[in-house]
Amino acid sequence: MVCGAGAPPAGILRSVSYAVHTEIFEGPFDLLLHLILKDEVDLYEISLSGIVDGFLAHLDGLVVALDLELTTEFLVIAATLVDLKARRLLPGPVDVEVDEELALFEQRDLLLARLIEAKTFRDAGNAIELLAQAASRSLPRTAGLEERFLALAPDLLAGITPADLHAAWLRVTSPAPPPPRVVLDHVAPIRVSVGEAVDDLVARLPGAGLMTFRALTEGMIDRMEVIVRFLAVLELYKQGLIELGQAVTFGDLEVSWVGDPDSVFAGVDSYDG
Amino acid sequence: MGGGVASEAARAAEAILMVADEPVEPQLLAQLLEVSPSRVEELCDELAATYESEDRGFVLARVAGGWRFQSHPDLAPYVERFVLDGQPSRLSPAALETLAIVAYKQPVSRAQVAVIRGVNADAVVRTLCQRGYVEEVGRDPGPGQAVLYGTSRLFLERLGVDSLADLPPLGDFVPGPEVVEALERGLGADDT
Amino acid sequence: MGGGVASEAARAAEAILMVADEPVEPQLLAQLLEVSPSRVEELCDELAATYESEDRGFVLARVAGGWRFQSHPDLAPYVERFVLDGQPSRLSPAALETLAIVAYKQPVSRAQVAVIRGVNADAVVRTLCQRGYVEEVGRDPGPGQAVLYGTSRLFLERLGVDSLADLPPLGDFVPGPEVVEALERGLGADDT
Repeated sequence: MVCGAGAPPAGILRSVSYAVHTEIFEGPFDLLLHLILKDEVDLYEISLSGIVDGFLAHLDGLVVALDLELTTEFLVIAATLVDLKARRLLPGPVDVEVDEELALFEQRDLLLARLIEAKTFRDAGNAIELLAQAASRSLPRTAGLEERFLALAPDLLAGITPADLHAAWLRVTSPAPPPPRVVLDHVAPIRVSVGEAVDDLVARLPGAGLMTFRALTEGMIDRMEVIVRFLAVLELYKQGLIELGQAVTFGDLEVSWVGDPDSVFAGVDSYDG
Repeated sequence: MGGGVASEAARAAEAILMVADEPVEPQLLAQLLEVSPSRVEELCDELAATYESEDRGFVLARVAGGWRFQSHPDLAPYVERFVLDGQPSRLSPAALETLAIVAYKQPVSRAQVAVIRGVNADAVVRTLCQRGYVEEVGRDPGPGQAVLYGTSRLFLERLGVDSLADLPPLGDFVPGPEVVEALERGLGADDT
Repeated sequence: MGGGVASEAARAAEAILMVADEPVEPQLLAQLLEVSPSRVEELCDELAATYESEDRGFVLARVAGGWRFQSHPDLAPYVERFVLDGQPSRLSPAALETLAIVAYKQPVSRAQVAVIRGVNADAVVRTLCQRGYVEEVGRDPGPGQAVLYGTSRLFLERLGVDSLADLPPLGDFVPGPEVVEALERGLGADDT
């Protein structure tokens, strides 16, 4: 799980270990619910940045064997969270695009609605288990017919031949028809990974002075690529390797390298999308 | 138990229920006993009340749309010692959540379950089918004709409820204002 | 019913006998109830007398060295009607598939049948056992010691063949990976 050679300094290692790594979450809502509602925390101590950090940290932990669908769902939610966080960090005069702002609020409300739905069904599932547990204290009578009535019972095999039995066997064991495939050949594959983006930044930033995020994403067309690049920037910031600044509200995000040039970056693996 | 006819019908109901291996629907009992279904309900209610007042070790219960004999829940410790097979193993939280979605949203496709849960639901739905709690109940008429799932009779039996209407309403589980507030706050919804 | 201890033991006996599929030996009951075998005989005699004096539709009978609940002989006409009218008269396609799996894959556990069919098969296997087409042939040596089933002599007779070798050969069954895994694991419970 460590990119690069040699043991990273202890300080960096510590900064990338999170409690959430120890739990396995069934999907992004599960994780997000946990982060927001854990320990029944005081409502007013919940911080969006804490949640975003936890979410991103968990993303780091989810490196292997993730299916595309799941990773995408995580990424979309991470992007929404990061968007929300960025907006919150930078309050100020509203000369932003109103459409953009509205779209963001819509996304947040959608996320909120889905979280409430996820929590509802999780609690309903717990209630179902309680019902089942209570019911399991009683067992049903299943003894069935007494022998003297069995002779009366219709012969269920009447009219059934060995060939019928064989046909039933073939029916149940023949492979199911292949699921319909969506042909994606015409869609250009997206190949981005936070790990690669981090590697690229680590190569470019030291000695480059102040760079804008805009410059770092120049030439990128795909929205996912920009998101991943942003996640990589946050990752480096989290590890204290870069400083972030912004001269004016909603101005360009400025990135500068402050890390020890020799420090080995630890922590991000690829999630190829 | 009253005299004559009522008694004969009640006794016949007891005899039939004793040899049945799943809940017997009142309509079938009515047909076999040659009384009305509502009379069957009365008879069974009376029998159940009698066993209870006599403090019997078994009960007559209304489960999954029918009547069945079952052991009294008080005596679970004895019955568990007797039954070797053991109880079916518990469902994972993911399976329970999926089961709840199917129970309350049926008929529902795997894709719809996946949207609510945010993760692919194929494996969990397959497990629930193998356990017999969930079954195919139809096909979506729209394009793709997705398989639609619903809960089974076994599901009702395992929960000890008579019908889906006896499940607690879903509204009971919608998070209260404090949780919603926490979620809103968690997503920074307060500073709009 | 008497008070205190006797009552608890009697109730526990009723609960166990209600869920038992076979006559229960007094020695086993004595062990489960933590009373002496002779006390068990007394308890069961008392229960049987109570049911008789209350004119119940069922009796507690001493059969094949054990005690069991059964329908009252008086009510046989009703039970016969139930057998003729209330039970399926032919195997459903699902039941036939289950029977085919047991026939071709024996010895096989219920969980393995469920994996191959993709749905729970417990009720069907139980019915096939009660009708004598399928029987227990052993226990899985692995953890859980699942009961293994095979087909019976009656099955061969009713199908009109001399031995399993006379069934049409299997052909090429290419099971999916989850089926192979389940069969190899021997299968206790499978959770997702």
